[in-house]
Amino acid sequence: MHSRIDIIFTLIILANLLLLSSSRLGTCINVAAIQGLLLAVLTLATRTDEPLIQTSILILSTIVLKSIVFPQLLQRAIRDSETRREMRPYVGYAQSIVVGMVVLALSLWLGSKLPLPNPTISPLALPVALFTILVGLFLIVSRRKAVSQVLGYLVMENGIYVFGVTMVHESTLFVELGVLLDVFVGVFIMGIMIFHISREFDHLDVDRLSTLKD
Amino acid sequence: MILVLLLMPILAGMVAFFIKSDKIRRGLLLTTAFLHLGLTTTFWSHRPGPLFDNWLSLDAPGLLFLSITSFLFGVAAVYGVGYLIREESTPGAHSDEGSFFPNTAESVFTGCLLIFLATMTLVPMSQHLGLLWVAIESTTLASAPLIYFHRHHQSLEATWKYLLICSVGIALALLGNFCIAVAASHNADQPTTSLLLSSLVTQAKHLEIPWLKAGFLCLLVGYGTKMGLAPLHTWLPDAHSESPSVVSALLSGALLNCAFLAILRAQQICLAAGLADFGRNLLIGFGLISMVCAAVFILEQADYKRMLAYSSVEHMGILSLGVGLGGGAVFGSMFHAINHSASKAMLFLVAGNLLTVFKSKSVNDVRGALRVVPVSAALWVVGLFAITGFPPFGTFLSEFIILKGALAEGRYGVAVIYLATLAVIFAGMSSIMLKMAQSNTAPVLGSAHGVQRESFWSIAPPAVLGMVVLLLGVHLPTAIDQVLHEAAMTVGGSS
Amino acid sequence: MLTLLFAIGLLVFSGIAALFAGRSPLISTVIGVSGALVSCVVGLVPAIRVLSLGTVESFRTVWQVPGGSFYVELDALSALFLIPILGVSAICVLYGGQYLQVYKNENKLGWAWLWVNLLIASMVLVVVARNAILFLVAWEIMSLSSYFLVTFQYYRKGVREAGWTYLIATQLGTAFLLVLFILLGESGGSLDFDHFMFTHGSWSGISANVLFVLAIIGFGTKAGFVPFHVWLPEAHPAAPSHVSAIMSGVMIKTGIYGLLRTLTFLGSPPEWWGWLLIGIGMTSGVLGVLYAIAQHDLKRLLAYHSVENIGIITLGIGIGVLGISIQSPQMIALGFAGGLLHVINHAFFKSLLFLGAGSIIHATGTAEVDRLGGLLKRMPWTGVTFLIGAVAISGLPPLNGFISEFLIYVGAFTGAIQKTTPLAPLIGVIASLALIGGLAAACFAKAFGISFLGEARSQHAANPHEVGWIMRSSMLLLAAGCLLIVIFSPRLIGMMSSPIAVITGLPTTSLLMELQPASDWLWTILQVVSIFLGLLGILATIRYLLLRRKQVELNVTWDCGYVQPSSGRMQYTASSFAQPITDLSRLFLGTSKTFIPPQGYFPEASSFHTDTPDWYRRHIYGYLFSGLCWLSSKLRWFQHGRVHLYILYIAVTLLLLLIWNLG
Amino acid sequence: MSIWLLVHPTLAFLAAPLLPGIINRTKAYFAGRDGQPLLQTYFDLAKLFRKGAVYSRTTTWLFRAGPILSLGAALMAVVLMPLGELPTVWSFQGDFILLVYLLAVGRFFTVMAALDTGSSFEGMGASREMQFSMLAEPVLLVGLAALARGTGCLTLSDIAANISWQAWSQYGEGLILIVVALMAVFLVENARIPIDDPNTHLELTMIHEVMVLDHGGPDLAYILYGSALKLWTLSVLLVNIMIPIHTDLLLLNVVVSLLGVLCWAVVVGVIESTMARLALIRIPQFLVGAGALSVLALILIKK
Repeated sequence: MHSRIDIIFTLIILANLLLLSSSRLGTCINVAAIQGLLLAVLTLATRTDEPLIQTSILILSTIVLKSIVFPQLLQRAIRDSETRREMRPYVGYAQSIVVGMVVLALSLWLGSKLPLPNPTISPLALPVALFTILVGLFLIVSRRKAVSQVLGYLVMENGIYVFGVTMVHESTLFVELGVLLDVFVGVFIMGIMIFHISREFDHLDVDRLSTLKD
Repeated sequence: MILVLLLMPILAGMVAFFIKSDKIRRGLLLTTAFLHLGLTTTFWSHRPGPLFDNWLSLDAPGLLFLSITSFLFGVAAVYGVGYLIREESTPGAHSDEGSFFPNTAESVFTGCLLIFLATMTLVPMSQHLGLLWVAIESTTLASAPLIYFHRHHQSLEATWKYLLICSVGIALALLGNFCIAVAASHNADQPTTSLLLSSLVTQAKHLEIPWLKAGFLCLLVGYGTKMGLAPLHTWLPDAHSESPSVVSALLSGALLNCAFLAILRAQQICLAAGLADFGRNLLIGFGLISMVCAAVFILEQADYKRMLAYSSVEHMGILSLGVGLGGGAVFGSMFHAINHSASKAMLFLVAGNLLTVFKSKSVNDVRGALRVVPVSAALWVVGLFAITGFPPFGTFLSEFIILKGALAEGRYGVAVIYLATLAVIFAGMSSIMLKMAQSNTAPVLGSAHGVQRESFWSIAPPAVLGMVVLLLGVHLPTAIDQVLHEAAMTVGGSS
Repeated sequence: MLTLLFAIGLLVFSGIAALFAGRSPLISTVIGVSGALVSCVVGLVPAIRVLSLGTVESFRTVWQVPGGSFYVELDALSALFLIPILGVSAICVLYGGQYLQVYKNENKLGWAWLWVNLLIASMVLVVVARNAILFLVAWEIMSLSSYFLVTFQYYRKGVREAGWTYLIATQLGTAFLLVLFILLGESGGSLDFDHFMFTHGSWSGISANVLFVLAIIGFGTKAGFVPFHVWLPEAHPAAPSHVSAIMSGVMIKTGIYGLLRTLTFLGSPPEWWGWLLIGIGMTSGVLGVLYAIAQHDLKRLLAYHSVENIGIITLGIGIGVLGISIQSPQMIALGFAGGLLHVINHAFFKSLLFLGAGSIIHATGTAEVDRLGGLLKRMPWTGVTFLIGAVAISGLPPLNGFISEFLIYVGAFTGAIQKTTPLAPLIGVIASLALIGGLAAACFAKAFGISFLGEARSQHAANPHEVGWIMRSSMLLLAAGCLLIVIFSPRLIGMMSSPIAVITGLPTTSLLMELQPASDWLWTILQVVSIFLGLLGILATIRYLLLRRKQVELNVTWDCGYVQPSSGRMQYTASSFAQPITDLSRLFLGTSKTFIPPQGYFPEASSFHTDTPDWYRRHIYGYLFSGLCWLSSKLRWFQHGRVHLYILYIAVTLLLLLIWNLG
Repeated sequence: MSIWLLVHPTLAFLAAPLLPGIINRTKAYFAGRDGQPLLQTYFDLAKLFRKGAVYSRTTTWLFRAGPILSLGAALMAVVLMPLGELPTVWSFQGDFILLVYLLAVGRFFTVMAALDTGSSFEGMGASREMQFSMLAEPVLLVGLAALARGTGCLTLSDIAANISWQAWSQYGEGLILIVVALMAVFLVENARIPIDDPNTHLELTMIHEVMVLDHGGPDLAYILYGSALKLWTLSVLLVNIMIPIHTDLLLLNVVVSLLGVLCWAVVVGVIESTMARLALIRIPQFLVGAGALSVLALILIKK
């Protein structure tokens, strides 16, 4: 049981590292989509004790949103704005990986501080979730393009999803769907904003979005 | 009843998207706003019962914040109608650059406004942490288009920041919810299955402490971002300064309170779990940092809407400080929520009037307001004294009570920082706002325009808000007093 | 009591009515003035009754705000302060009725009347309030209404800045009062004054000393203790003159009132309180008058004199407090009586002087002493009344300023001849009072001499006109007040026993006994003074008789025999008159001189001018504020506009909190 | 007894103009001149009373009131000042304060009258007068406080009555300091060398004289008589301290004191003849020094 799930966790970690090291936006989006798929698999693997319908609805909507709709939205955004690469991120790719390792260590440490709710859960679950969240945050902080930031937000959401799906068993479907819906609308509106940004500024560099300051 | 209150604005919002006639749509806005207000008022005499297994219920803090929201929305709707009429007649000229830009379609604006109301109605009645989260996230989504009403690049930037920062914050709050769920599931004998506030509070003693702490921290940072606690407040000045004034008023007066309520819910659990001091110290810390941070940016601020926004940061700090101090200060904090909402909304509305006339958000461009728009300028000065806690305004009483709480708890250092910051902020705001009102008229405006006519739509709403703060300072009705006390007791206050 | 509440109500009502009658300046003025006059007269009735009978009248009802109750009480101490608040304000308002007419075209008079009447009403409420919330509300309305009066001519930059300085200063003071009252309230469990329990020393680690210092700063800011006085010389010149008169003559006394009232809560004072008060009195008195001498703007000069007189009052109170701690009933009686009498005296002559300054501005358009001269011939009424005020404020017999200073002197001397008394503060009192007296006389010799005597120094002063009869009669009323106080001083001194009893808690009868000799001395002084006045009459008659048959010529002033009569510009100026003294005290003043000496054999232009800005304002408050602004400008990078770093703030905050709380 | 009340005032009114005469004769003696007659001041007064007056067109009634007030104040001061054990008409605690302030009134109005002329000279004199008197007043009052502390009394009569040889033996060092300080005040108040030279003829160097340049006739007479009375009053104060004679014979006491006053005038003459005038900017130093002495005296006298 543990070993199977741990493979998924390892894959998620690898996906995170890939996100940190790739400059191609297209690749990044695809990696995020794959991560979404991994989440669906993870759901399937952990939610064995719940009604099948509930789990399948959740899995289905996860796949649809995280692996199909969001990536498509973002792919369109980079196509429209002709932004293929993250040219000059604030933090270079090599450093990003180093930061990634540090963040991984931090996650492991934090994970050790919090007792696991029950022994059946893999001890990797918590660190992986935290790692994914932090990588998402790091992507937002270190990348220049608006698309990367949305991507970072998605990765962060993925991390929270990992957390939720592994640690919290009894949360109701209603809430989970609400969460998904909100994320969906959020990303959708962000997409609209990206569209407006690229039209208004002819680029997607957020560092030029800094006229409002003191 | 609760359901009606919730569904009415949603439906009205949906409908508003499709109404062609401006007049009918505006009528709908007003009607919905006032029906909402009327319905909320009836709750004061007869509190509605819980719904859906206690998921939706109106306790004292909920009623308090719902009423604030509803009242503000009613006033803002009146102002908003006047605003829309004005915007229609003069297409937006960019305040700083003189270029022209389009506005978002009025139907979208009105629709979003109503849905925004619906989401803000949902927040105070949610008794389930997950639902609360959904509601707060929806407020962000519903308000983003409102901020982007004037379609120019600065408002776009503001909206982007608002959206991104608040989304990240809210995501962390979600993590916090999960943490609390984990904390609850630890209880071996009787695992709490839901994130219902009532069951969490009753089971609080069995919650796993580290998870609860982690959850509280995530919620505090997450919702704190939305509430505008420093250093998480960074979106706030941008969004408030770029959105239309009526939206700024709602953001500042109602939305921030919603996030504050969410933090209060978390604090409720902490209190029940015996972590009172843990939560309180954090709230005091954030409160003081927010106040100091606001003071830094209010001094010599060049943009008066940003100044008001920072003042909101300050007051959110005061609210958080009050709750953090516990004891009598919590009552002060609850009271302050009303006072701040009314006076800040008033100021934003008046700022809107000034912006219309002077066509600039820069402090230096607004000169001799008392000569050009006497009524608005007088309200502006009244607002200054209301927001900075002068008697006989209600803010004086609430800030006084919070100070009293700090001293009664023996936290003299906190009291000193609190007073010093208030003094600096007063100095900063008064210097800016009085200069705007009193200085000599700019030659261009003074000679060409003379005294401008001020319409009822733009004067009455802020005046009403000002009157409310004034009346609360002179006479606190028993009904409000009771609800405030009840609310304070719920979140850890005494008597 | 109800009469007084009615007066307050009438004041508020007439103020609002005046505002709404704002379309016609005349009607609004009539409503405002008559409302104020009627209510002041009505309000004086209970005040005088309470003061003469020594009774207490109170009224208490529920007031629905947290911690608040509508609890007002009129005891002898309140009644004593009501005398200037109602009496002097009424006269000033009367003056203002005519004075403000000049501004009717450029400003809305309705507002001015609203604020004046609110100011008077709030001052009344301040001295009768017996609940902290009520007190603070009244206190702040007082500050606000006076702020709006100061900025009456808000369209002038200087006025605006002065108003702002005042507003900030008064708010800083109030911050201390908030803490003071909350601590008092916490000690007794209620914010009503009768619950304050600090008489027993300390409450959870806070000793009465802390509260005393808080009161000194908080109330001292309003009263104008150095170094909290910085707003006075700014605000008073900016305000319309009748408002300056009310503020300077009456309003700042509420600070003294507050201090005295606080003393009643704090129990028996340790000796150092008396030392501190005397120290404050000395510095305020001497520095106030030194700064006054260095000023050239008449109203600024008068404002600094308020600092000085507050210093004298504080000296009196200091002697009284010292008397309590060393148990010397004579010092208690004389010190407090002198201080309290000076409160009333100062109200009369200071407002008289401000009204006089107002008349000068009215007539010449300037208050710059160096541009005036020779006004006494054209404005005899203003001149004579101003002279009376000047003699009174210099503490010279036969006017009222002397009486109160005399009492304080004797209080100090009484202490100085006792064995057990600490000598140093008393030497300080005597020396500083004498110094203040000499300096004040010098200052008013300058103020009156340069502006009213000699020849006109500029076109402004060349053709002034005497002011209207209402303004004239208000000044005459105040001048008459100064004289009447002297005549009735032996009686008045007895009336001081009940307010002193309120402050000290001693029985009225024993205080009355202590004051009896003082009353006899004052009788003797009255005799001396009346003989003196009679003597002057005789001397004048003798001279008249001597000169009746003789040749009396009119000619030019002696100017070493030059043929051309000296013009006004040749005269001594205020700068030159004050220069020896400012030179002497430049260590404290920091006077800057602009001196262009005459050069060559046929020098063309040379000039001498001195300027004395307030050292405290510039070096303490100025640096404080510029430091704050500097700091805030350094911290502003925080809001740099780059969204990804904003996210970083959130992440770092969360991580730090997590690490801190879980690690 | 009541007749005794009037003795000192009568004596003073009659004999005061004698003092400047004595001083001047002493100075003349030291200068090797014959000098003016002893009664010169009386002659001057008589002459001035007979004259008319010239007034400047600039002046007002205040100019005419100045001499009256300064003379009136000086007359009252004399009445308040006891000579030795002779009682005064009015005696009450703190009467010396009234005395000091009466002198101040006289000075204030002299200054006013000076400023009324609009003359630069007189303005200058007024400014100097005010500067020095402002410094002299604290010295005088603190000195009196020291006396009061020494004797334990607060009226001039009691102070005069209580200073005895015994007092000198008890706190003589304090009394010496007081005398020195009061002497300084005496010199300043009466415009004597080394502070001011009453005989100078250059306006720019004058202090007191320059203020009365424009007065003539009876006005000047009032002023001259007033300053003679002031000289007398302060001399009496000093003599009361320096010659504390309290024998059983009141008449003897009075005569000794009177002789003391006359001798004091000679001493002043000697001082004036032997000292040079101080530079104007040194005078504040001189007075502050005197102030320090009086404070020291107050501290030394422990009783």
